[in-house]
Amino acid sequence: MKNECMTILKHEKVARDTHLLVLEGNLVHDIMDPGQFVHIRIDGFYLRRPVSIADYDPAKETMTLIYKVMGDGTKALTNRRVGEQLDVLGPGGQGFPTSQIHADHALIIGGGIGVPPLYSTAKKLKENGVAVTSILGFRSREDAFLLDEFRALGEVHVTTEDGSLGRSGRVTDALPCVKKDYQHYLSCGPTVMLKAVADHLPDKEGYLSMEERMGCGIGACFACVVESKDEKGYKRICCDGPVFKAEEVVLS
Amino acid sequence: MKNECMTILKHEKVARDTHLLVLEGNLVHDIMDPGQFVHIRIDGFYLRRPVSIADYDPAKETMTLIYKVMGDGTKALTNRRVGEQLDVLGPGGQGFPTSQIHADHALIIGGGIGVPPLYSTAKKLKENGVAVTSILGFRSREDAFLLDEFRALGEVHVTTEDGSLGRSGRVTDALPCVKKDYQHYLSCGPTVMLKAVADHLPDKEGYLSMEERMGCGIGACFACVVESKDEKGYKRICCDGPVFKAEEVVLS
Amino acid sequence: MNLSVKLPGLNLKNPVMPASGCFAFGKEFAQFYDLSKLGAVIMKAATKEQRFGNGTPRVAETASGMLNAIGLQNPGVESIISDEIPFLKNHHLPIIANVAGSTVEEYVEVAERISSYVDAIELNISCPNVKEGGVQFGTDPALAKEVIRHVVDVSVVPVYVKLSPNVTDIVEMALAAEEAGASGLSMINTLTGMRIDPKTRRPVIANGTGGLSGAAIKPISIRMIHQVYQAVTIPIIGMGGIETAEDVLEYLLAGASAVAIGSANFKNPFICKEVIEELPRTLSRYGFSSVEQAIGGAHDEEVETSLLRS
Amino acid sequence: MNLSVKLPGLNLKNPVMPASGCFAFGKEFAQFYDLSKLGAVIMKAATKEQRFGNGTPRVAETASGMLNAIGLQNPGVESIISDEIPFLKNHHLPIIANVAGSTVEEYVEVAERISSYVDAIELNISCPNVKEGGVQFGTDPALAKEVIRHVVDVSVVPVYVKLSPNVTDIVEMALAAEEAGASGLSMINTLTGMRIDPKTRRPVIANGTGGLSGAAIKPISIRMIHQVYQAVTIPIIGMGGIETAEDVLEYLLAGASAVAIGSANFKNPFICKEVIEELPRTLSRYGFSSVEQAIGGAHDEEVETSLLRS
Ligand SMILES: Cc1cc2nc3c(=O)[nH]c(=O)nc-3n(C[C@H](O)[C@H](O)[C@H](O)COP(=O)(O)OP(=O)(O)OC[C@H]3O[C@@H](n4cnc5c(N)ncnc54)[C@H](O)[C@@H]3O)c2cc1C
Ligand SMILES: Cc1cc2nc3c(=O)[nH]c(=O)nc-3n(C[C@H](O)[C@H](O)[C@H](O)COP(=O)(O)OP(=O)(O)OC[C@H]3O[C@@H](n4cnc5c(N)ncnc54)[C@H](O)[C@@H]3O)c2cc1C
Ligand SMILES: Cc1cc2nc3c(=O)[nH]c(=O)nc-3n(C[C@H](O)[C@H](O)[C@H](O)COP(=O)(O)O)c2cc1C
Ligand SMILES: Cc1cc2nc3c(=O)[nH]c(=O)nc-3n(C[C@H](O)[C@H](O)[C@H](O)COP(=O)(O)O)c2cc1C
Ligand code: FES
Ligand code: FES
Repeated sequence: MKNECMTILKHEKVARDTHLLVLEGNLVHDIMDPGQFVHIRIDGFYLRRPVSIADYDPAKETMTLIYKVMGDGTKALTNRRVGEQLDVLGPGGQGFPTSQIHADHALIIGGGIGVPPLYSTAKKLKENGVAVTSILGFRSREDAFLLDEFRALGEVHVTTEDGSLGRSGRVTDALPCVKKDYQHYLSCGPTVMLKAVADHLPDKEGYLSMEERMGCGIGACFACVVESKDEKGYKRICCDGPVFKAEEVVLS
Repeated sequence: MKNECMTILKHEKVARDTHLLVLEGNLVHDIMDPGQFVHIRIDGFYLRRPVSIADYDPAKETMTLIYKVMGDGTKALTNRRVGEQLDVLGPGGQGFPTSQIHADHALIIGGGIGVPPLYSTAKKLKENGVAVTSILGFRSREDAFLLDEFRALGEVHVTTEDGSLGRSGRVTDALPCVKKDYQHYLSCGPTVMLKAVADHLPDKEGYLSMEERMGCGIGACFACVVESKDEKGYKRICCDGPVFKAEEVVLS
Repeated sequence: MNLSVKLPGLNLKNPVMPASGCFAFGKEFAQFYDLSKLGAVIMKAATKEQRFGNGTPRVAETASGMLNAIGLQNPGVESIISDEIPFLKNHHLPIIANVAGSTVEEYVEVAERISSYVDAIELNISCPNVKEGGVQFGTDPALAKEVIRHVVDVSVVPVYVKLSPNVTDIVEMALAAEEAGASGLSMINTLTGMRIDPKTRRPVIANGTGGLSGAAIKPISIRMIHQVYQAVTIPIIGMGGIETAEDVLEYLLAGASAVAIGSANFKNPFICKEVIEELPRTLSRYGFSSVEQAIGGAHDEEVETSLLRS
Repeated sequence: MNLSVKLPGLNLKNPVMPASGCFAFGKEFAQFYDLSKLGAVIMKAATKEQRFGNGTPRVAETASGMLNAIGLQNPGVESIISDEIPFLKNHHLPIIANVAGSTVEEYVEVAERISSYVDAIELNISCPNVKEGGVQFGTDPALAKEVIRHVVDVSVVPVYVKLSPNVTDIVEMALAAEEAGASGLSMINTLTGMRIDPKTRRPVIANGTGGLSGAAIKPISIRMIHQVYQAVTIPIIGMGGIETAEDVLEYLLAGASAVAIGSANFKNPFICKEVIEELPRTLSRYGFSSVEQAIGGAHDEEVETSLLRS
């Protein structure tokens, strides 16, 4: 893990309140798996903000983040301009173990701002010869992003809560539409969604990327724990996760 | 008094740790006298910073400030760029009553960062037909500024503590050099200097511009008081001052 | 949107007022906006005689806050009655007198003198910046009760007791105030703090210690109000670090019925007016249709919120 | 520049160490820099058995600070001795064990078990985030004395008592600790605070309240250390909001003999190392030629400073 001032190469709006940020720096070489995250320092805010790595290119030393304005910190982040430096700590945690997924087909299930880390995940899977089908859920049409990018990788089912795009409903409502035979699913989104997904797919091998409020982001403060089913009894999302096997953690 | 976001037209270094800032805005029309000040908000700092108005031009709606980097707030201010906006409250307080000084000659005595407000003061006096002689004291040659500007207005005696420019010593050491007959002096600088000046010139009519840590800067918090010799017993520097008649206040 | 709140002695058209000591007697702020926009005004502390306060410097900056040790400088109760209150009366808004003293007798005399000119008294038993009186009344429940009882006896208007946060058990102090007859509480005064200047190797503030205010202390005030709301039945005027309408809502939810804005007036002289104007939008954004509805909201058993993240 | 400080049980090559709970047992930070640069290390709290701590969220952001309610999650004293201390021992730096418990017995058992593996004990009678034990020992001088006496009796290394700032009279607590046999004090733990989320209308932190740390609390800590330094003869390890070498100097001047850096490690994982590297320059800029020389400097009668403004 590194702490680096990375250069902003691109910063643009891609959906309602949703911004894409391309950063350049050495830290990109340390990325092991899609689904890892970076911890961003924003001037005037005491704690760093965790944001998943949506895509990365070690050759160009760039990585892409997609974030949604949720509060004052992400709002302040939107004011940072191309050419400026951003204080980034990372890459953190364990991502989706794409190289260990040996299968014909895998299902991607992303909800809202949980979609970004699944993009590089889907790309890696496809590179490794695993076909991907994706279910992407958003609140509304204006919140949707990365659709074309996912479509370029395989079949995509979109759901929106208000029905303004794709199927009306939640990601789990689209599960019956997936006719492909898949043994693995990889999911990221709000905890309620992850729980619904895991409950719907008890027989599949699932990987879930979780969220929790963080202090350190490196495993030292025990802010980000989730109950686990192993002897230890807990996992730290920032370093043991954010990606866990579905059966490892207790979702509540 | 106004609270206005003024535009930075110019921002440059004029001496060691000393920066000149030209701001544009409506607030300039409210300036009554040289020696008034503005209260500047700097992002990330809880209290505003008081800075004297060094020069102003209502026709162009501009004013000039000259400030020295003393701590974190003024240091952060140096990062603000031309074209950006600055949150300014002012003009505050009572300046030098130049229009009430009816004399042939007046003496200006400025120490360090106390020099700036005396510049527009000297200009006004000259405009009103009062000749000015100035004593300007600095720590060292590298700290000196506005010398040519003052020389354009009249005789100038420079002192430096280390003797690297002008006479070695303090402003009071240069008093014997002033051969002109003056009845008024106008002074700004650290309180110890103001006291020394007032003690040296008991028979002259003096105006002193004082400094104190401020809360509100508008007269409401009583942070900036100085003992006074009137019945009330105190003056608020931010609104009753910063300029006082030498005999009004108790310097300690 | 109904912003009004009815408290003992105070019919507030909105719940926002400037905090004592941060607004003097209103004149300086009247040049920025019409004071009648305010829910009420709390005046600078009044003592029996004129006080000159502490030496300077009296303020220091801290991270997201400030220290002050003004030392209750004020022109004395008679001068406040004759020279300051008439100006405020012109603005037709409830006036709260902040009453301070060094002895029980002084508190009583000031309260007795001023109470008929104002709508409520804020009894300041919590000023950390004076040598005598002030904070010892605010940290000892027995002493607090004594002074409150006497002041309540002589006052013709309701008495709000301003609590000090510099205590182990804020609930104990609140209960003491309630038992002694307070009509309401005002929470919180400043926390005692200090900054040392490495250049001079001395405290920045001439008095040594000063009172910490500003955004830095908001979590402490919210915690104390949340605790006290559960223990007392009298209303609370909340304060400490309020800078936005969201902050006001946080105070209402914690259990405050109205709020006061202090140090933030120094950052932005329009702050009270701006927060009042913004408040209706903020309340409705979070699903409230009046101020009353939000008061104590964090204590309700059932909460319906449809605000899910996706 | 001589940065070394000698304290009971602790020969510090410099006065800077990470604070308990903000550095776990060092492993995570060892990837960023060589831990042997540190003056010492204070480990996360140890209890008798493993503890899982509070529900999540456990942290919340505040103005210039944060709240936490981890709830003393730790693997238990035996696991700390076998799995964590050996790693730290490799770095040849003084190790301080933070000892917590719910009862006097638990404190005593943990201290007895761990004391022979470490250089000093930091007795945590001030954790505001656990239901039992913790802070009531830190707010009642009689209870504090009892637990301290017992722990001092069983410990083979000096005991530093970590004081809670959530008290009316910090000097009284410090004197109680000194009388009970403490070799030093550690000041301060967090201030109890709360944030309420207007979306959920509930406290942000699952536990309700949390401990406030960070730059926001520095003025309170400086004030308390300044007071306590005048009252006790045992040394003080100061903490609360330290982010720069100037902050360290402010603590030394107030009366701390060494300092700990907590939450700032989360902002900047290199903070301890950077502050240590910067410290000599800062000390000499303000006219000091060693750390020892600065300790308590704000209390010296005569100060010579040639730093005048011009
Ligand atoms: C591992 C991980 C990966 C994430 N990846 C992304 C991503 O790719 N894109 C994206 O838009 N968001 C992502 N998030 C969520 C993102 O961190 C929060 O939306 C963001 O921190 C909110 O900050 P704020 O200042 O706008 O909100 P505020 O509410 O003002 O933040 C206050 C505090 O709460 C924390 N916080 C608030 N919401 C969350 C949350 N959902 N999860 C964790 N901490 C939170 C903030 O970090 C901050 O400390 C991720 C979270 C985690 C834990
Ligand atoms: C009426 C008036 C006019 C002034 N005019 C000028 C000017 O024209 N040019 C100039 O360079 N300086 C001027 N000063 C001084 C200037 O305000 C301080 O140097 C500045 O506030 C220091 O801020 P800082 O953040 O760099 O220092 P810090 O020490 O970090 O400031 C901490 C706090 O102390 C206050 N403070 C520190 N020093 C002073 C001081 N000498 N006077 C008042 N408050 C202080 C700051 O405002 C702030 O609140 C003036 C001061 C006053 C009162
Ligand atoms: C400069 C200043 C002066 C104050 N004077 C008084 C006072 O006279 N009486 C009083 O009860 N509180 C006084 N206070 C405390 C405030 O009324 C308020 O309780 C405290 O500042 C917390 O609110 P804030 O964080 O919004 O400033 C003063 C505060 C400041 C900053
Ligand atoms: C996440 C977190 C966990 C903490 N855990 C402990 C602990 O286990 N034991 C303890 O004595 N103090 C604990 N503290 C308090 C710190 O050691 C320190 O006293 C306090 O945070 C003030 O310092 P700071 O402002 O530098 O963080 C913890 C603080 C934080 C922020
Ligand atoms: S955020 Fe500190 S352990 Fe995960
Ligand atoms: S700074 Fe508030 S009265 Fe002068």
